[in-house]
Amino acid sequence: MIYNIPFIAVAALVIIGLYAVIFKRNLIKIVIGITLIESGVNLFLITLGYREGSTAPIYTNSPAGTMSLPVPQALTLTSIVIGVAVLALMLSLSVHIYRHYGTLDVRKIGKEEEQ
Amino acid sequence: MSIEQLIQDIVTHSPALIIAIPLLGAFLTPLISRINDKIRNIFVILTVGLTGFIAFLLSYDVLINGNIHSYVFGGGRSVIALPSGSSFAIRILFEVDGLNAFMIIIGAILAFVGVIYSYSFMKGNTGLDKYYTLILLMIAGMFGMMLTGDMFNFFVFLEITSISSCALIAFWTNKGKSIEAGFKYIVISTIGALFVLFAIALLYGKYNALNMAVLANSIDIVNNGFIDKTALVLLISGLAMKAGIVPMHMWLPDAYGRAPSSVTIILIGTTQASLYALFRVCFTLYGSQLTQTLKYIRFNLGGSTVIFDIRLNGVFALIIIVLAILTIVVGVLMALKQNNLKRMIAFAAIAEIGYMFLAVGAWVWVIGSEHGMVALKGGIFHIINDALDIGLLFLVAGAIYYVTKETSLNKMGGLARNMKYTTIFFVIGLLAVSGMPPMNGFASKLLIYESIYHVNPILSIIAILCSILLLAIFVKVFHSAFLGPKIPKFDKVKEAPISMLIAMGMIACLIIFFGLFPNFIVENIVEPAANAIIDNSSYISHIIGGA
Amino acid sequence: MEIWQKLLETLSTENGFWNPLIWLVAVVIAYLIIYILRGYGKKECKEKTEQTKAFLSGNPEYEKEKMHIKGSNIYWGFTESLKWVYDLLEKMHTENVSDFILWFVIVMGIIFLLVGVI
Amino acid sequence: MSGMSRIVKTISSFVFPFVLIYGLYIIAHGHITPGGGFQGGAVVASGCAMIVVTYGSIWTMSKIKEKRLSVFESLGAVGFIGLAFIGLFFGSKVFFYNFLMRQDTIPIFNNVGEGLSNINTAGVLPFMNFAVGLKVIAGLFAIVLVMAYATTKKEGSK
Repeated sequence: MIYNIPFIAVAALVIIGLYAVIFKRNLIKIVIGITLIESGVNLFLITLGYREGSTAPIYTNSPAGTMSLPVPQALTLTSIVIGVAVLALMLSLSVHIYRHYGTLDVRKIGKEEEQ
Repeated sequence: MSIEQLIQDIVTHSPALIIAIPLLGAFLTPLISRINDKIRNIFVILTVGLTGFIAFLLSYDVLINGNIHSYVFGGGRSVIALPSGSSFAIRILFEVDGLNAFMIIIGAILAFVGVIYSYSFMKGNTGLDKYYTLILLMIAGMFGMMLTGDMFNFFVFLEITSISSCALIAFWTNKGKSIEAGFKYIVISTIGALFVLFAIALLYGKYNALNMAVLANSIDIVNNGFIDKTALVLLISGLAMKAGIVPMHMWLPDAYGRAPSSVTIILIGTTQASLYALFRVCFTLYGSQLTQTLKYIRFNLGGSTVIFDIRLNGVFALIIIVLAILTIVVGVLMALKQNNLKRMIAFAAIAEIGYMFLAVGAWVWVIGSEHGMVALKGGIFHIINDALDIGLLFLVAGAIYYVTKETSLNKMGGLARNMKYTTIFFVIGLLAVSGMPPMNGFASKLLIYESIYHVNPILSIIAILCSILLLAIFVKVFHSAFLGPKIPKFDKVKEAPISMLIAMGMIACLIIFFGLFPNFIVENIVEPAANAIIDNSSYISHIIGGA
Repeated sequence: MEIWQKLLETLSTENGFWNPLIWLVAVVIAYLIIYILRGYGKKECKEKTEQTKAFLSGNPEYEKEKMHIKGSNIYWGFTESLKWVYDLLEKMHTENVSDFILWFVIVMGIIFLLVGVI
Repeated sequence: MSGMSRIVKTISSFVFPFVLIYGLYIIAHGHITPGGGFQGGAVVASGCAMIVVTYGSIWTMSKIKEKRLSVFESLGAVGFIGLAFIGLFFGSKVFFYNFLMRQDTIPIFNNVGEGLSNINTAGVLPFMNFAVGLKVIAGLFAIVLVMAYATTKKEGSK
């Protein structure tokens, strides 16, 4: 049971993130929702590599015994790096949107008529 | 070293070079633009041209000679056989079979034309070194999506492409709507990609492999039903959103419509790379499971038991055909109402994606039979036709915007008097996109109509009607933008600059070439791709092989 | 020579075929027939006379600038008669990023029901 | 942002070199311990972000231009891909080939000696880590700096 808790956390993170993206009207909250989904997926990846009682996969000076799988950790790291880029991009776009429209409400942005 | 040897070497290393050269070029661009702007533009064009040339060499070797290429990064073998007898795929590898080779042709054409077009189109904008860096990154990401044979690597390239294309969509930051479109695009593509990553993680946790061939070999939808099906659903919906299937298409008119035209034409390539990934997932990853029975449903009818055998391909075909018909109808109907030229073309692009999807759905429905093959050929042929037609129309829209600074159809008129070449290109694009003979659109649409007639005649009728509506839509554009009396505001309007004309002319020539020699194209380019979709065993055995 | 033969092959669909060359020949023949038919026309018709002027029930002709139909007015009848469809579609296209994701979740749910549960 | 009080400035300028050293340590030992270019770069960039927060973005912008950072970023990326390209010409002639491992021309990069102190055990990997680290430092610092600067300008104009 104790080993299922990370998976429950994954489901909770993804669902909370989706809730935030769908039902919140503030752009910053939407961005927070996306990062929540992302951390959920990252947590899922990292959990996949863990075995009971395993140590960190460092080659030098490690105690004997099982190591957790390093590949998911590398994948998670890559995904985190991408997440940083996406986050920076979304926030800078939010800055631009705020400058242009003076609001962060998704219902109010981009509604002006075209000439 | 002789020339043949050199070409042989280039072809051997081409999967890596195709993404490495644009990447290197992308990061050299800011350094070079400190010297001179003109040198930078020419450098970018040369970089993309070289990449395209290598892509053509590779796809020639794959399509004509029938080789499957694989390239392992860092050397060594990709699959390590463990002492226990199982094999373990460890390295990142690229694998190129007919379908990939077909897609990189599209990518190469669109990228090259887009870069040539931006030479004049983006002149006068600030921050052009970043623009060209992002364009090259986007091209590298697009090629990476099309070439990779590793699921996680695919996710990385998907994200590279979406980040750089999002920044390019929002490139005109003085316009609120384009920033908004960029924000929508990044939200959509990030969430889609995250669900794709979730599916990849599921598959990795189950099968301990990220390699597509190894995964395709081990996926078993009957015994490991729940995880495989969940992963399949996540992959399909995530990638379908990126490919712009109705009802997840709403980002597409915004993104296509607000981006600079030179970006839009490469965006078409990235959208089709997502479509390619969808095909790869459905027909290579799950290819051997397509005819598996999901469930038997028993009915008691008057004493005798009727057993319904629900197979995966039936469910697939149902989903795909319903989504495709929705895509075509909604795309066409919405396009008819738009008054913004680029948004209108974007909706037409959605409708065109529906045609490909429809043809593939028809193939899945009748998997294995003769007219299924015709459907698949039509669908795949339509991918390249759509890229060219819609691309040409976007370029024309961009040219109109460049000379008039107008996007609304209500304010245009009489442009044919001053823009003769652009008008000719528009007419070619109009005929091609609405499937009029002798353009390329007709050949592929004929194949699609005839093959889906076997699935259901009504589908055929809907497809033809929507094609007629497409013609009507672009006749409307032709009438209100090009025909009519001279508008005094546009008295001094000149023809578009030469580099834009060259870009449009290249695509127009290709359209006419594809239209005049359809069988040549179908036999040499389309059929290997179709065979790659039908037969996934050669893709798998090339990696796993005898090991 | 061989390459030309390859280029000009006919694309055979299952029940039909498509060859642009034959189409070109057909177009040329059609133009010939039209030209011949044109020869039977009335000889009295002259260009740039009263005969070719537009006849609007006797009303005077508008200026050229005013005669140009704007883009949004074309196919007015079509959109008007399909108003209920367009109302639905307009309701669907809210241009709101949250709704895009909502659609995504809905479609994912439907596909999951179709593939996963059945 | 116009900078914080004198106490904060003093303490952050005192801590900054340690953050820098720690980040560079992580980059340099990326191939034998957990960490690497991105992690170390992120540490260094967070140190730089601390400077931006304490001294204010306008002051930092006057010291280092964002354009120069983008040049460094490009250099890092070019170095990474360039190292991958060099692999095409040595050994088994594959892209990303580790051409400094197990060869005789430059023997100090061979797999000689093991342990945390010897950083020459992974051939080309430390160089790639340095390149990635340079890119990440420049990139993340530029992101933080430009964002801080952009938000300042907005407040100033109102």
